[in-house]
Amino acid sequence: MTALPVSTVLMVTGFGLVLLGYSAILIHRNILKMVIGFSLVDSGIAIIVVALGYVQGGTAPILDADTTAATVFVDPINAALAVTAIVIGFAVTAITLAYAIRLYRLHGTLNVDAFTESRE
Amino acid sequence: MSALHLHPLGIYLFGLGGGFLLPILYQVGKRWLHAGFVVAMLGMTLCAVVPALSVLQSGETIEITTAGALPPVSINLRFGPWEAAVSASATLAAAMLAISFWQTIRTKYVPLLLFLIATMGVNGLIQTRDLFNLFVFLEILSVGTYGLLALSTSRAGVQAAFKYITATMVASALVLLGAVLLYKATGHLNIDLLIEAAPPLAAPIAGTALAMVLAGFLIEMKPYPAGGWGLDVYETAPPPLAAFLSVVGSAGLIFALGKLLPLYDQALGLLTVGAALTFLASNLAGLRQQNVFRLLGYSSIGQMALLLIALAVLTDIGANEVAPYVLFGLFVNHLLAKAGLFCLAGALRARRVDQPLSLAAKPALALLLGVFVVAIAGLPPFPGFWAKWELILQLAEAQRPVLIGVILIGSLFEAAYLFRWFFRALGPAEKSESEEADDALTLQDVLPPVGFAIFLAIGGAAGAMASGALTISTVLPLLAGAALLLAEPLPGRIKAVAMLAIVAAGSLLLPRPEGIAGLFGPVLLAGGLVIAFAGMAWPGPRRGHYPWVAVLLLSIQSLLAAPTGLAFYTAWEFVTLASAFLIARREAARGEALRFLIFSLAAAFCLMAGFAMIAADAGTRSIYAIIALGSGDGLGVALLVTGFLIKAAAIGVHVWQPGAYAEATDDVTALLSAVVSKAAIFGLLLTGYLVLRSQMEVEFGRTLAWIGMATTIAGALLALRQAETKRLLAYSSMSQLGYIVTAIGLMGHLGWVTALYLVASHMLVKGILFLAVAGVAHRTGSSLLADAGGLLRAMPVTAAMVAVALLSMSGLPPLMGFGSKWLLLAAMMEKGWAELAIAGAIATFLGLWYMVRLFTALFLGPPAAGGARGEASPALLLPQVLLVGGILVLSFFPKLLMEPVSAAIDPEFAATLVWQGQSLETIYGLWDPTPMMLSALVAVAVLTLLWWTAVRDRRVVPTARAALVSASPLPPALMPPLAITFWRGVTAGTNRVADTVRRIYTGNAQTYVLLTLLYFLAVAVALPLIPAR
Amino acid sequence: MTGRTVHLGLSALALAGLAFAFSRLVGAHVEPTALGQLAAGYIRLSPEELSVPNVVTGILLAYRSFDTLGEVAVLYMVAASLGPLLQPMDNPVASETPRLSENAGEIIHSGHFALLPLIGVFGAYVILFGHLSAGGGFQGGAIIATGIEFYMIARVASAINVKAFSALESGVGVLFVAVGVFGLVFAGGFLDPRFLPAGELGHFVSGGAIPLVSLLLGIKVAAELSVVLERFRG
Amino acid sequence: MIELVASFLMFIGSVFVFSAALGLLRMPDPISRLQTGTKATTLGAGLILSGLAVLHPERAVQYVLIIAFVFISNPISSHALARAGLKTGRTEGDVPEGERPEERAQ
Repeated sequence: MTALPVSTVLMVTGFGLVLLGYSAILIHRNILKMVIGFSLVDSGIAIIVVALGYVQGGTAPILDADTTAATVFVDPINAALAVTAIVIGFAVTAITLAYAIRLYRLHGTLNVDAFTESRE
Repeated sequence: MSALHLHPLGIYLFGLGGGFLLPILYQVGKRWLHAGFVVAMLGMTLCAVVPALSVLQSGETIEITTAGALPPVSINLRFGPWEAAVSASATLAAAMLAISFWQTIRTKYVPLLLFLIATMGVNGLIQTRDLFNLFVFLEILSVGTYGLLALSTSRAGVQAAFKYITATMVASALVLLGAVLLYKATGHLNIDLLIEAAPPLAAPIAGTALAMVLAGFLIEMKPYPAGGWGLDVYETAPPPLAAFLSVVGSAGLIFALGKLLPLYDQALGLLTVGAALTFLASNLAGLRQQNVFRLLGYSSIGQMALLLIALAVLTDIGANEVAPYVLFGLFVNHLLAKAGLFCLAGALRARRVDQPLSLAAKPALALLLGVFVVAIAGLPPFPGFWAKWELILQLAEAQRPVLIGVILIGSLFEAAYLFRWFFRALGPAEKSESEEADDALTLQDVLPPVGFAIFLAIGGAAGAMASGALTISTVLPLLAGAALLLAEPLPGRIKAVAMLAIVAAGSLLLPRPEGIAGLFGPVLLAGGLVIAFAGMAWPGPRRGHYPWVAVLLLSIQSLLAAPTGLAFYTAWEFVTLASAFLIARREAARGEALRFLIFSLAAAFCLMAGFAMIAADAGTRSIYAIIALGSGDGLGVALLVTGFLIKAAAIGVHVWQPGAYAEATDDVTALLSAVVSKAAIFGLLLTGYLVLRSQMEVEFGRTLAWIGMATTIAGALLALRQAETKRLLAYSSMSQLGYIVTAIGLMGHLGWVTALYLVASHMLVKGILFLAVAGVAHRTGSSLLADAGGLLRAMPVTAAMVAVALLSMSGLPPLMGFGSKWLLLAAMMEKGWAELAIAGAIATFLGLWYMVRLFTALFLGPPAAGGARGEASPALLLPQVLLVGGILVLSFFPKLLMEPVSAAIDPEFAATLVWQGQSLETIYGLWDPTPMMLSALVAVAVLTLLWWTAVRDRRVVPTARAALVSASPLPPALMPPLAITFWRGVTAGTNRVADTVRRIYTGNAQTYVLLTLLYFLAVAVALPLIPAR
Repeated sequence: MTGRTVHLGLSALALAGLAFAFSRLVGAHVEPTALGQLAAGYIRLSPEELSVPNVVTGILLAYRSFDTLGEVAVLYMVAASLGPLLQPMDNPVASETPRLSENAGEIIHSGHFALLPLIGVFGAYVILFGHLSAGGGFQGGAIIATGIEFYMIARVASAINVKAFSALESGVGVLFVAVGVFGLVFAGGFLDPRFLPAGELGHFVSGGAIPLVSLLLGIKVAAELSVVLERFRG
Repeated sequence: MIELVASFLMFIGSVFVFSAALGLLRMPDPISRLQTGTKATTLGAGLILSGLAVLHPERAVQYVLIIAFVFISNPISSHALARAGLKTGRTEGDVPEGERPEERAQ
């Protein structure tokens, strides 16, 4: 059977990770697991971003000694966007973890149902 | 080099450079840190405002490229007129918020740098033209907010921050994915190229990507039902931060959405529906809020939704030359008023909505809060009003009545809960709370709100100029009010005289209307001045009374002279506001003032909608041009009539009147009943002219007549059951207004002459009665019928005045009342409405009954225990004498009033209608007043003689008085308070709906994430289904 | 309890919806055989104009360096705001996990002697040669940060001087903005790296200010990540 | 022939990595999970890299270096994790959702 195109495999894993992340966020009531869920979503998105940039038979877009005019390159923009996505993902996960710790210190529990003081 | 300094790029240099520099400055010294922040913030503001001014003047756009390459290779920023205006105002607002935020953020460098970079983020959101860069700036704003939310240290605060983060992370993920997928589908990241490529909404990749980006930005603006997390932050964050998010942050977000709108050309309908749902739901939920900041949160989400509706609809119907004014008007109004509200509420330590803040004792703060509340409610003279007016008219032209309804109903809810909070805040706070609030008010607390209020006023003037309403008639009342406001420190008497002088002089400056308005003008002015003169009877500074009375009287004059619908409506709103604030001056009357205001605003919104529809039909906005064309638009006329009838306290919608008249101070009640109610009559007459030539004329006349008559009878019956004088007179004035409405309903020359005649007589009579009753209450200390009694000897002059007034009102021969009743019955006969004439007769009899009841209760029978301490004060008596003089003059020389009245009406009618039946002269011919007057005098003399003999016998009078006071015409069972129960049911129903609406916000972070995901799915499903137009 | 089941049911619905949307995307995805017009443009321009063989670094640190500047601001804000966020609240409820006082185990101690130099060299290489081969400021900085963290784990008692690191971090940030301004003044526009000589393609000293920016970025990211990790050590 | 050997090596390597993943799921408590996770991955990665080295002999040196680096760092990191778990008392078996001590407290 024809080999599955690499980018499709990558995209499936990426979207799978995103779905996994959101299911973790929605199902687990422990906010640390929600934070892990969010970081899963971020890594999933990073994979998707790279997968979308894949060109058939392309190599990394670095023009070193052995690249000729005919070399096919992968889309460099997606690689650049992926770097930014990863850094921002890391930053936001760090601050979410900080808030989770702060909530734990204030309330003594990590259960999300305990944090509904202001509502309606 | 100096150009660089004031180049918009400076925003980013100061923002980031300053942000990076602050930690180093902090280590050098705290003074350096503060200096660094101030320089950076000032620099950023200048780099936003100065180039903005030059761009707005010259109109050409500043294109900023980065990395020395042209887009699409590099990222570019645009600083065009739109971006300049929004950037400058948002950055300026952020700078002012920094002042009120100073206390909380001055200690450490972290909040300072976060605030700086977040403000830069907002500017980035507005100016960048690259989709991924838009995502980066969205992240800068979000992460800046996460950091700043660390300042709310309360438990609820930290929870709210966590919910805010989890929800906005979903939104950012969507925007990121959407941006990358759009790049995949179209090969562009530059927004302008994306718009050119116009990816189809239904395409699998492009469509889903567009749905992701749209849903991402919509979620950021906290739509209903996926916006609960935003409210928790508004409720718990430090007020200046909440203001920053609600005003500056949202400015960036909605501009970003506006920038991407061309990508969603087909989906504008979907956007409007989503925004309308959010607008209605958040204002509904606002009704039920107890926490002030959560309430302001709901209101600010509602305002953003309104801005989104305007953005989507105006682009949809292609109103491009009007769109900038409407959008920027709504935006600046929300920006300034909401920021001011948050800062002021924070400074006043407001927490619960029903917590009194004793603002009545601090007029400056009350005025400030009042300015913001009026502005947010979209009332003149602030920019929000001009924008909303133009928006409604555009919607009417685009045949979108449902949307008009949604916007106006939502605005009514918003005005209701804002004013309810405002009136509560006026109340005297318990000692502990007010002490703590007093000493805390530093300059930093007050300066930003004052700055916001000043900008609001400037914005309002600019808005008026833009919509061509900056004429003498709109400005004069405000100037008069402001002048008297400055004169507040003067003693009461001088202010009263000054007010009368200003009003008189002012009315001369106003343009002289002709026709019916020309008639109403002098009559209402004279009556108003005379009654206002009675204000002298109340010594003391009476803070706030004189400016509002001046605004009231002059606005009525400008209302009558209004050439266009906008001028009429602006004056109408000034009258409403002035009356409401006058009523609300008395602490006990604040509940009634709120009800009065809600009903008046409902009426005003009906007028706005009605006029918009009719103007859209006629294609012109000048009142008299529309009248010349005549209009067959049933819904438009119905709305106008409903609006005017609400203000004329017709049956069913009269519930606001008795309470307002009874609770307000006596001279204000006299003004309201005698003068202000006539504005509604004038409105009905205008509508009458409008439908004169259309086929609706008969139905219009019939319905008006029956409503009028029903109001008269109901009013009279209710008056008979009142135990308190002012309520009795309130119902009596409702009943008399019913007469006038019936007269207008006759839709004939004779009918309208009667109506005008009744207007004059009712004004005179009600003026006397209310002032007399005021004198009685003044002297006897109570306004209950049972407490008074036997005052004939103690207050003979008042008794005489009341006697004349009651005689005239009841329609007995000698006085002008008889003339009006005679004409009314004659007109009804002529029209052939026999059953109406009979009802009229019954009503007159009932009228006579309650008038005699009032007179005997007050003046005859044994003197009550308290007894009066002598005659009422001359300041009260003099106006009454003048008014009685008016009655006598008009009774003995009716031609004095008849000629101008029939002349005023004639040209309109005669020119167009062939008259059947007697003209006025013939009727008048056979009724020569003088012999009639003499025979009446003889009859009255005989009657008094008979009465005198009866009085000799001690027992007859007291028993008669007791019977009259207690007797009630119908058993209470037969007269259930239908209207009150109906309106109470309406409020209960609205509250129930509001509770179901807000129950979806369970406060659970997980639920909020779920709701955001479902919201995205809803957008993703709905977007491709839209038929490509 | 009904609330929970409703929540789970709706979550299932949401996840199913997401799955459907994603599968629609994957289904419609066709793997391209050639680069898009913009991407091909970058591949051509990067060596030509910037004389930088690594096109991704060319985009990250030159053409789209406004993005990178924004991203650096995000990381900077997080590092700064973790301080106030994680300082112990006035009423710490749960007792903190006990701080390990004595030194890390023998294996870790000796391990870090072996590995640290490797990590350091590798990190430095990634930063400095970011514009020639795979790598760049961010990746190199992250590697160095792991090195620093490994050092922290190995020597429990020691702690990085947070004040010095944040001063370094903000100083480098200011330099970054200064580089941008130099670009504006001396070269084509804000953040244009070509105010330094372009040098020979493939040589170490080439690509205008890109290596300098990459170095600044590496230092900044390394400092920030270690400050963030230090904050979490509480 | 070279491809056969290389793919055989890589296959064995992937079997080990798969067993590591399986171990992570099935093992009852953190310490044993760590043990499977580390040993299997180190060996699996080593085998896959050696397979690659066979495939590209001109880069064999780099692959060997990577194998050496993995062989050093993987055990150290798992040792550090295990030691931290021991010191902070987080070694008892995996507790299903909701029964954790602090959740049982509500």
